[in-house]
Amino acid sequence: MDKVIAKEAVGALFKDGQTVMIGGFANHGNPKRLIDVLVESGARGLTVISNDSGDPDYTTGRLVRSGQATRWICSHVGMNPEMGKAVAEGRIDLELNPQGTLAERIRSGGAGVGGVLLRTGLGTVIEEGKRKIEVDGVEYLLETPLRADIALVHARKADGCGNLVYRGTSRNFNPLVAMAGRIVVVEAEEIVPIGSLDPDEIHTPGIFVHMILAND
Amino acid sequence: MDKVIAKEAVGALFKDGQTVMIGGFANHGNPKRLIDVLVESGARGLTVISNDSGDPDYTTGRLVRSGQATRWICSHVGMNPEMGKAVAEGRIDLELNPQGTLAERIRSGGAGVGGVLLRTGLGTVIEEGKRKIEVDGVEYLLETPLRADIALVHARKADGCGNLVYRGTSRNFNPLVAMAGRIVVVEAEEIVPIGSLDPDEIHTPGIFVHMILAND
Amino acid sequence: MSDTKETIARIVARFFKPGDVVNLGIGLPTLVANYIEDGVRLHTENGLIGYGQTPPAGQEDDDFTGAGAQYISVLPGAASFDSGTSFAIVRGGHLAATVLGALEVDELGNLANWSLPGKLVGMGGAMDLVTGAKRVVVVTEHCNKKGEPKILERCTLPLTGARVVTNIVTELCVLDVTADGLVVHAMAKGLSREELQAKTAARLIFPGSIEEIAETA
Amino acid sequence: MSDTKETIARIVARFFKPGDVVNLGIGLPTLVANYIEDGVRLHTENGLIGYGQTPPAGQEDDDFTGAGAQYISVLPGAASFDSGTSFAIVRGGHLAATVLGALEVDELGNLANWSLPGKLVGMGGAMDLVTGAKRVVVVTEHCNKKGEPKILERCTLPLTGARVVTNIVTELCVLDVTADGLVVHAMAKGLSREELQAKTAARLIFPGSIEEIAETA
Repeated sequence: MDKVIAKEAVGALFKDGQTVMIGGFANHGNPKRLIDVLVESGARGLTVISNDSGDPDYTTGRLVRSGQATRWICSHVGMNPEMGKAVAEGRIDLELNPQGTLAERIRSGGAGVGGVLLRTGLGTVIEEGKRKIEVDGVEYLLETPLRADIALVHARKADGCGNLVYRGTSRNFNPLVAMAGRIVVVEAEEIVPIGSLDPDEIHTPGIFVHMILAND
Repeated sequence: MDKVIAKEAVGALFKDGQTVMIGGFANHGNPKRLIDVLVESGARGLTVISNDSGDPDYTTGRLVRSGQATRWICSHVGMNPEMGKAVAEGRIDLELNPQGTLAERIRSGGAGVGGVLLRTGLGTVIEEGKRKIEVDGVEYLLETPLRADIALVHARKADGCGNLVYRGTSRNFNPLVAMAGRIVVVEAEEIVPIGSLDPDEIHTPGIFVHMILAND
Repeated sequence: MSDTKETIARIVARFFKPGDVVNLGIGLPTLVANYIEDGVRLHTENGLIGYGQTPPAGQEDDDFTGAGAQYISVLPGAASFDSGTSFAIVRGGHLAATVLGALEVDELGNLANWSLPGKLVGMGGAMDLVTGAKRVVVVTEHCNKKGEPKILERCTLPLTGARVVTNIVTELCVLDVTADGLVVHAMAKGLSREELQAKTAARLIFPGSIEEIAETA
Repeated sequence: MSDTKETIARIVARFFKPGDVVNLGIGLPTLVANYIEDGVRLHTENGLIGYGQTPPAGQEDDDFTGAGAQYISVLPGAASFDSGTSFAIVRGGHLAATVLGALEVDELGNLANWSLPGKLVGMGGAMDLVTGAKRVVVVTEHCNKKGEPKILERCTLPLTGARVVTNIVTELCVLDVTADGLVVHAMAKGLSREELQAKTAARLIFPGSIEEIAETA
């Protein structure tokens, strides 16, 4: 039952061409240690799904600089000038999504929802290439689910079952990403004994979580 | 800012012909005191949206016996033989939904989602009258959002801002219902001072809640 | 009779390994809980993973009940959640399996277990469970009380799900539902192939090697 | 210049009453926080309602930041949540208003504020906010740094939202976006209608009664 595993075992998960989802928002609440492991793994040709592309030196931004990401689905890249350059030079294929649409697409991927109808982006470039569906005379865009081969999550606390508790705005995309990975790997500031979390304080039930990176 | 109001003010909210959503599951976690107020109000011709129709004597089942409900959207009526009779006699128009579809439709109503694509019920009577939409070669049913004029919620704790904490399996449909009412009214076992809840232990942020029934 | 049900429960319990999360339906499926290995965890669709036995008298808690409104105990590592998350778990393919009873089940993997003529009940979470769980295990006594087969060529009652069942377990056999039809995986000791086929209203496929239920259980 | 922005912030703050929950964009909109009444609560799309001023030095907490990655303080009654719930709040119409800056805004209520040629940024949550909030208030200096109007007949840059803006507030005027066009609700003291129209590249509608901004603020 205990899902805690060593760093080496996490590193071995990453392969060229994978889709990797990463929690966090504007360099807060990102799984920094797992990103370290991903960078060290050297896996290339990655599709990254995350809220933003971080700073060049920090968090998700490292995957721009390292050249490991070749496709990126996110809502914001403004903190990372290297992303602009990589996109301009054709090294990264960037797909921008409205932030709430991105969140809902990830949730859909995890929740067995085949698509959601949203009004966000109607009449903007977001429409391009998307199906429009009318319900009761109102027009919506059909937004499709997102899943990942591996999802990387940062939590405040984890128990050995994979139950997670987040803190403050570091929660952000982490609980969504935790639902949508075929393999979900967590780093937690603290790994607590099974039974020490109240069932009602748990934000992410352990069923979604496959592995927890051991703390040193 | 304080959303706590007297029972009389809650009673005055109910009008003939309204749609009322009610939290709870199989007589657990239902807002029993608010249902008392609804029964006392005498409002008729109601559409009720809830997981089930309870026992005849308890919780939502009282609205079958009282004759106040004329339409009901739920997933299960097996605990309430009076519902079967009312449906057979044409006094209640019953729409059965798979439980997860019901949950997702209520969430959609609250979350500004115009519809969701679900595979649940394909090849069954649930298909009848529904649009089928194909995405990447897979067929889905288009399920539409549910909203209510008034949503009735049971919580373990509430603060004056309307922030809610639930306990155990009494949570069930309550957080969903709390998102989807144009007016959301809560009964709480305990009303606690603003500032006494940790931001991370709150299950329903107060923005969704309009009124809290005063405890005696 | 009770032995029959216990046999079925014991067979099914061996399908699951530690780390699996399983949803057990009401009735016969509930008995499976008595035989699962430590580390197999149980999901109840009203919003909890990690429940255990019925609590001792006096320790019942109205805030911890199962989908059948029965009291449950809460094991270490349990997590509670709302109905939306509960069915995100179900539909999203996160459950290793659901174990459900049947009124009828057929060789295409169709299941009918929610609707009988003249009785209004509702499907509850059954349609979601059969659509989402990785493995859909139907447990049923092989024949109904009149001695008629419950395993059919085609279901006649309203379906819970179309082509969803992966395994059928009765006191007489364990069947795998495959693209070719119902393959006999295990049979009760001493039962002949002809006897089993005679009690089944769908064509059974008997492969070279078939386990004995006595050994399996 | 700073005075101009403070004037705008003061006007907008008066739009909101206790109980309202409002999302303030980055930049000029952030200043509105300094003037809102007690009981108006602030939403940040990365997952919190109920934040206050920048915390004093030494009390910053990396787990409590705003959408612009700035440190925030947490007021009594604050609630945190994930990005899914955050945008359920936004899209579901639960916010009383969003206050956003503009590159361009036009007489149809179209807003362009996320994309400039040659600069890759991304829309973040802006498209969701303009689609979902009950009231979409655009705050902007009336003209850009070159003195050119930012309020146009039609936006030329990529839109954030089509026909979404409900109000425009500049240092010179408060405009209501209506089916008829841009109606002048308030004007800066001493400004003539002709002067205001000259600085605006869309036709303004001047009703009988127009408030003075000095009085409004």
